[in-house]
Amino acid sequence: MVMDKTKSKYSKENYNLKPGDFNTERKPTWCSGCGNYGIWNSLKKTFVKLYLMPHEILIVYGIGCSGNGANFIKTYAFHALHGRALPVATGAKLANHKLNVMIIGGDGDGVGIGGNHFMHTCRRNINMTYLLHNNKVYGLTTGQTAPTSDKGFKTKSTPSGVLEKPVNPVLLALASGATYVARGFSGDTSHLSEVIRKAIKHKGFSFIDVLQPCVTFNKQNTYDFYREKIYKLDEIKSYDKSDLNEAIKRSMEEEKIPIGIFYQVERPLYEDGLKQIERKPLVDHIITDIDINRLLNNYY
Amino acid sequence: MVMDKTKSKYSKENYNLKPGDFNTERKPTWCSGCGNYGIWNSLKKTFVKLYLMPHEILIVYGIGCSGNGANFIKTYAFHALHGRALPVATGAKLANHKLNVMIIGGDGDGVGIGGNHFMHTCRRNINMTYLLHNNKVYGLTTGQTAPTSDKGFKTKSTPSGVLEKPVNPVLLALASGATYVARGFSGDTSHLSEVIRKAIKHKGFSFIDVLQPCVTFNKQNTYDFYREKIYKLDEIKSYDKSDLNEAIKRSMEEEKIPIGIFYQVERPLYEDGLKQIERKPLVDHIITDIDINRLLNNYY
Amino acid sequence: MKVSNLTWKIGGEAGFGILSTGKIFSKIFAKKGYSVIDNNEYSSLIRGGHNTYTIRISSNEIFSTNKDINILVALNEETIRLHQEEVTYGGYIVYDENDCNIGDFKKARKDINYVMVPFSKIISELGAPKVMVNNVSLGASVALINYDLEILKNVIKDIFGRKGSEIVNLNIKSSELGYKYIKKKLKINVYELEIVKPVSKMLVTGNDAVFLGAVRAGCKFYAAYPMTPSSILHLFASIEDDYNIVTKHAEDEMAVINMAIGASFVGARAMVATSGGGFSLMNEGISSAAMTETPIVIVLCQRPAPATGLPTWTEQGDMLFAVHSSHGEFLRVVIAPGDPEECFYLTGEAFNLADKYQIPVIIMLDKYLSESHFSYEKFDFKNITVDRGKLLSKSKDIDGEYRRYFNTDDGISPRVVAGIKGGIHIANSDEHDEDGYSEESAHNRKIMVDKRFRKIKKLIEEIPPPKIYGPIDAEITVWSWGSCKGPILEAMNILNQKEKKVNLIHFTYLYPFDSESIEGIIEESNKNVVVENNKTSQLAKIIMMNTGYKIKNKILKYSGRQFLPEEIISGIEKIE
Amino acid sequence: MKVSNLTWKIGGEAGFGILSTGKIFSKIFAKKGYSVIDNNEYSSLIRGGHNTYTIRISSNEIFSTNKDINILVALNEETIRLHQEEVTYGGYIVYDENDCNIGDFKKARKDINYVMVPFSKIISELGAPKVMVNNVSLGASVALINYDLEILKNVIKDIFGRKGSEIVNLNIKSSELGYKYIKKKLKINVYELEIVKPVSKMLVTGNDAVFLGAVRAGCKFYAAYPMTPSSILHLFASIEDDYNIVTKHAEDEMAVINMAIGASFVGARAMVATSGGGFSLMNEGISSAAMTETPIVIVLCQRPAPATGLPTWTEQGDMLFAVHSSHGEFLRVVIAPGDPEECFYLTGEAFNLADKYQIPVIIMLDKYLSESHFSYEKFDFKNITVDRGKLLSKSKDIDGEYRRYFNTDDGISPRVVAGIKGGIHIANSDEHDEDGYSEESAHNRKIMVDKRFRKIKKLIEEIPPPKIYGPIDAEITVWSWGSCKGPILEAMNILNQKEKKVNLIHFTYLYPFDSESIEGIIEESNKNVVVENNKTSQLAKIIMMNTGYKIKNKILKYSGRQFLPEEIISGIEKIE
Ligand SMILES: Cc1ncc(C[n+]2csc(CCOP(=O)(O)OP(=O)(O)O)c2C)c(N)n1
Ligand SMILES: Cc1ncc(C[n+]2csc(CCOP(=O)(O)OP(=O)(O)O)c2C)c(N)n1
Ligand code: SF4
Ligand code: SF4
Ligand SMILES: [Mg+2]
Ligand SMILES: [Mg+2]
Repeated sequence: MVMDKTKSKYSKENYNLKPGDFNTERKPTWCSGCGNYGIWNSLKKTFVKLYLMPHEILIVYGIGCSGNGANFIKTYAFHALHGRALPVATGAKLANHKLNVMIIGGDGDGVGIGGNHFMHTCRRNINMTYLLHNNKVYGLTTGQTAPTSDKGFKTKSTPSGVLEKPVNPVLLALASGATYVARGFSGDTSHLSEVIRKAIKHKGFSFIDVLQPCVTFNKQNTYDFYREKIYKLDEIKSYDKSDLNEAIKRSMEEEKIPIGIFYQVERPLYEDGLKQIERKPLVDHIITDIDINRLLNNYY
Repeated sequence: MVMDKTKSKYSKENYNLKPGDFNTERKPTWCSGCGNYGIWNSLKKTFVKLYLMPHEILIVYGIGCSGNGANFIKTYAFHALHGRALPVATGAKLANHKLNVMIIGGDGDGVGIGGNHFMHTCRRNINMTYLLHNNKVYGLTTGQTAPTSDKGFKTKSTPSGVLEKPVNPVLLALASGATYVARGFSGDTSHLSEVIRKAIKHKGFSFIDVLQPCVTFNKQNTYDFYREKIYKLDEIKSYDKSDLNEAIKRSMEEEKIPIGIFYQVERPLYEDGLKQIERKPLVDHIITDIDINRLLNNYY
Repeated sequence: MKVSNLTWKIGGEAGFGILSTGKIFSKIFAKKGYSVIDNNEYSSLIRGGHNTYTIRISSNEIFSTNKDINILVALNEETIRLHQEEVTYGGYIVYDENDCNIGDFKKARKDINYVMVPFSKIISELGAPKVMVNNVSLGASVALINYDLEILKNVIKDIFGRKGSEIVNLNIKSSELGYKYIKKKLKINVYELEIVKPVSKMLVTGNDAVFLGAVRAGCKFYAAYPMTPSSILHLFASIEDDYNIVTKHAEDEMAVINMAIGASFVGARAMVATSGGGFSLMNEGISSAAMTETPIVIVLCQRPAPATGLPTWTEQGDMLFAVHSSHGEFLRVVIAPGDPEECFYLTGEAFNLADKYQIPVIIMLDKYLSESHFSYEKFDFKNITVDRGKLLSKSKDIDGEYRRYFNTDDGISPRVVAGIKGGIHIANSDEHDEDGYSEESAHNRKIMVDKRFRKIKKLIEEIPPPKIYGPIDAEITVWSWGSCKGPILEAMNILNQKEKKVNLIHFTYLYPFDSESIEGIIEESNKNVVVENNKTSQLAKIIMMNTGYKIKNKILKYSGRQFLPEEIISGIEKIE
Repeated sequence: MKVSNLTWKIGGEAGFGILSTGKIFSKIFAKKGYSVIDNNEYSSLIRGGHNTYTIRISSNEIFSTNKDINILVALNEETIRLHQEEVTYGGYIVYDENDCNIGDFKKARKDINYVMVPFSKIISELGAPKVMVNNVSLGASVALINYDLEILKNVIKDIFGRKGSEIVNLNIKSSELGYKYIKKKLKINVYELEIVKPVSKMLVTGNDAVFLGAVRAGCKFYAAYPMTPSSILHLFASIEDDYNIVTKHAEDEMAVINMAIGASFVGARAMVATSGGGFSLMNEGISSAAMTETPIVIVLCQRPAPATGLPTWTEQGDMLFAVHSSHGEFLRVVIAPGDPEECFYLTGEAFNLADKYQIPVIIMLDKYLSESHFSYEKFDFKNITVDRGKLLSKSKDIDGEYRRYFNTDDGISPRVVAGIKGGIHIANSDEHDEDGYSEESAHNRKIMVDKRFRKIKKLIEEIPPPKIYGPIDAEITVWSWGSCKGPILEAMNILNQKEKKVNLIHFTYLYPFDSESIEGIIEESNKNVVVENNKTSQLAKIIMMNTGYKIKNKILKYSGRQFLPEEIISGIEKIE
């Protein structure tokens, strides 16, 4: 299958990177205790588990505290505009589908300003992995309401409390046609890194809603809050990941919060429908002397 | 309840308008046979049923064949930019919640370029009614693929067929939190006008996905196609409109296409949370000499 | 009457194939070596509006359509009402008495000829669908100028071929009937075109030419959201498999520009096209390309605006917006081709400039240029060559430690095809240091702004000055840009028939503006005049902004229609 | 030492309350009648960056902060490293030996005084949280200038009041300990401010002032998506109930501008605010306001760009973009206040202009102006009056048949509050006729473009010319705009102490540009110079574009930082 993301040329035998090898020269600037650290660590661990080399990966970042991660993870990185990481990733993946493309961004970025791209990217089913750092607040702009903030949540931009029903990213992904939909918790990095690993290995668009405490601006959705509410879908024997209706039902649970894989199915990739990239990625074509005679002849 | 839309000051006794009184001086320019005619007629009929006067209504239109309706329906009208009808309507409604505000637009307008507003407007639950003219194609730009076009649908912009799973507007509205979600068919105007009437009367954001054949650019989703597939939810005795899971299930049916009300519940309006408009609409405040002394004193 | 020039116009209700009919008529002449330029008018409605198609045919070189119509084919009464005054003295109106009461019209124009052809009767007797009146009118028109019916029949065959032989035959039959009707009715040939060398010519619009240029230049990723110039989207979509191009009709214009940036970042040449509203929405994306130094080509087709405006009409209202678009200060190139030929070659150039300087390049069209057909001998596509600038596509090209935004002398830092070993970096929309890390110091900010702007030096040397057409020592100099070129050249040729009166300075490169070279060509002794298809004379403004020189005379048109040569002539004649 | 001017700076790690500490220090002086201007610097990071807060205090009128620091409070070593060279001869650095090894620093600056205060020890002995070192430093600073500790204690009480008495007391206690430590250690008062009339002054930023002006002007709908100037959003949200204003944090900037247009359409005064990226996204919406003739006020706070750029720093890079923003040609007003006072009154004016001319009005700020505090005696809000222009809000105001876009002599058509009887119409983003129906004819297009542009006549008469500061007959004229005003006035006052050397022509209204009146004030005999916080001298460009006059001398700064008076002085001194 040409459509597979690059399997790393490396394997157990010739791979000797450690998670720390995915650190850049810059130290994270997140607040101490920030949930972003857990995600950062899970991610680096996962790369190692998959024997991936830094240059085999492209991560496209949104703007936000999460997006600042562009400076701290050593892979190819595109630090895109606020809300526009998904289309940048889409263009990059279609132009070179051998790259392992991931997207990292905040909840404001992803389902606030970027909501339209989210919906349309899900239904496209391109082979990429999207990590939504969901802290239910706008971190980088110092604490306004996010679209994922709970009803009644009080911030500088909604001092009397949010009036809207929150966006449920998992439900939205399911309703929009993503083929791998999961939730992780940055406070449980070993579970999270498994969820990420499976997402990267999934053939299709994989989405992970990562519950990420923001210790500075969200005093409600804390580590303790989540620890108390979370349960793991994988621990439910009867749970059928291929049942969309069941996944949707679970996604709407609020009292207890499921983490793990809600839904996973195979559907033809968007890339599978593109004959023009069957043989090789677009970027591998030589363009120095393209013959357009045949086209010109259409104009007579 | 101040939050109610204006009940027309008119009633059976003193109301004497006919649907034709909602015609403007311009004749519709839609193709003959276009599904827009059915919606147009249903709408005018509904206004009469509700004893509404033209000036009591504001319709905000998107850009598209459907949006051209701005020229043919006599009410206050704002012919907004492509994809931006919902926010214009939101601003108008919040500034004067006594107005009956409706939104009319195409599927490209509503769930293509305007998809983000759609999602966020649904979760807001503002007391307005949105009619999506869903012809599963871009009409006004002469027939490109719409986000609602079926997989495999061939158009000028996707000559080898659409590769994406279509957006399901009903499912999306349900997943986003709309409190009244229905589907109508422009080929059944009496059913449609009932659905519209109930939508306008609904206290909350009401959304109607109207199946609208485009006789010129969509040879697939024709009147006959729909007539064969459609069934009415209201004819299913056991159907419980307040059951979200059931509504979601039904919304995903493809073999047979349900029309009617999928879901209807009451949830507090966005407007209910706004103390500042409890007494009267924003626009009714006199602004000629606002005393800001109290505010200035905060700066010492 | 033998003529070297002939203008034909057809009008009728929208939805009845006026546009394809016109195109057939253009084709039959281009095929045989005539010069052809056409222009169509239609509304932003699917049915119900009024459509026209105007074609100028000539045995000489021509540059635009003109005002005086020789033959007007009226498929409805409205066409006569709206256009009969455009018919030249002694010209012809072809109509069907079934559609209109001709009496009153005739009173108004005693100087022209009214030729009745029973379009609908012919069609109904033939049992053909109503839309085939078009073919009757084509046949009749061919007869009126004693042209070769076979050529028409061949073109019809070509075009309707895939609809099956029954359709083709009905089409051909109806054209024959129109032809015969005229031949029988009129004993003389009313017009006859002078003979030309029968070298078949291509017939291309600005959109076609941009598309062709882009394919030749190796554009591998094209994204768009339907909007003028949407035919570029359709063209790319139709050949994407054959030419290994991904064409993406995306969800909105923000997606469009950002997808293209993503594709370009990993090394594919990428282009997008839109008109005003979409371009407005792309502004933020353009600034992202600028900051990350990702090459990108953006086609901006101008329509009368603001807002939705007149979406199927033409204007040149967006120049200053394009030149100053997007927040922050950054280098870009803005190009405005004057005709489809320039569209072709300059699109090739646009990709090179984008790659070499790692900047956004904007190609400005307008609806008139985008959708009017011009005839040409075959474009020499070898003249478009590919220069990708400092692009490292292999690991081994990287020499030592790689720094994406290395502060080079010319401001251009070597770029890598993302994904190769050794080239890891951050393409960063934040201000960044040479490695791409976010960096906020005053010191670094200044270095990076200077680095990015320093590219202008080489760039300005490389981009050609405006072209001068006509006599050097003219009395009046017209300054203009983009698609006004054609009508001005026509006007100039007419005005200069007696004396060397007028020349034209035509800008295809609008930005960066080479003040020095422009100052050098300003002749203050001349009468200078700008001709622009807008209200606020944007070229005059940008000239003044960069040279201080104020061009006081202005011929402006902002009715949503392009210039006709006659209007420019009368404008020039009024200059004191 | 008695001084009339004193500059104090505090620096430390982000996340440790530097910004609120600085604000307290500003307040204690403004409260007692001193002139205060401050300025803060921080990164686009929540923790980990370096923050500073600089305050200039004076017993006279002042216009900006300046370079020379009298007292530097270093809450970490980095502060000393980065800023000790800014300390003036004889100045003071207050530090904690716990944070840094002072030895090497001392060697570099033998001309200044290093005062050790054991911040953390004091705090830990008190058992207070670490962030309270701020208060220790405030107390120490008050002692250093022999200011009244009670005032500081009162302000602390005010600010921390709602956090409960325990917190308040700890805060006060820690400031007292800082105060006492200094008083005990230093026998002399190192600085002492001259006494001023104790009239309490307000302390407002540009953001505060725009907010206050908007509330006074009757703004009833405010929408924003979080982005600089986000404090305006927070301010509106905090008072929306009391002042009957709907404040909406919307899903994106397209929603923001279109919601505001909707609110304005039905009759509410509406405003939005954003910075570059958001403004780019709003472009299409602005053109919709223009075409539908819906009044709207847009605040554009400039930051270093393109793209995400330096989101917490300052620049004046967006002027030409604002003036030419959005597709198509249309009238707008662009205003750039020079200080918070102008922000206040001009915001009032912006709403009137938007209503009277039914156009978009853009107010340009920059991060420096948005977030720096200036002290003023109370704004006289009665000076903001409300003029809604031709707005018909009652059915009975409508006289005969209503035509929304009636082609009046002045181009301004009476507007109705949507919803009243008799005023039904289409506000149409398509080109339209007088009733608002979509209309594509050439004739109508021209009428409507002319109608909308005709408003400029009255508008240009009404907007004031740039203000001239300083002697009329100066040798050097500085041209500038927006927030550069303050540092230039400071520089001017210093330069003019000996001779009448410099004056300033300051633009607050940038567009429409009254070429005639500007040409009238250009003195070619003068040495003219622009001072701008950007790379490409945009004011010089717009002056040249409209008058042809080229200002050759340029003092430009584009490091993401605002000007200091000293830099302008040295720039001016270099002019030949
Ligand atoms: C167009 C645009 N609007 C607004 C902003 C300002 N902005 C930067 S980050 C951000 C939101 C951050 O929230 P989120 O996406 O949830 O990320 P987090 O910081 O919480 O990780 C905003 C609004 C921007 N950069 N661009
Ligand atoms: C920003 C922007 N992009 C593109 C367009 C062009 N455009 C006009 S209508 C339309 C789509 C029409 O499709 P739909 O919304 O489904 O309406 P329909 O015509 O089918 O009723 C498009 C893309 C536009 N007006 N503005
Ligand atoms: S503000 Fe919140 S999300 Fe941002 S770095 Fe701090 S804890 Fe993390
Ligand atoms: S193109 Fe389709 S949607 Fe548009 S008017 Fe014609 S039939 Fe209706
Ligand atoms: Mg967040
Ligand atoms: Mg549609």
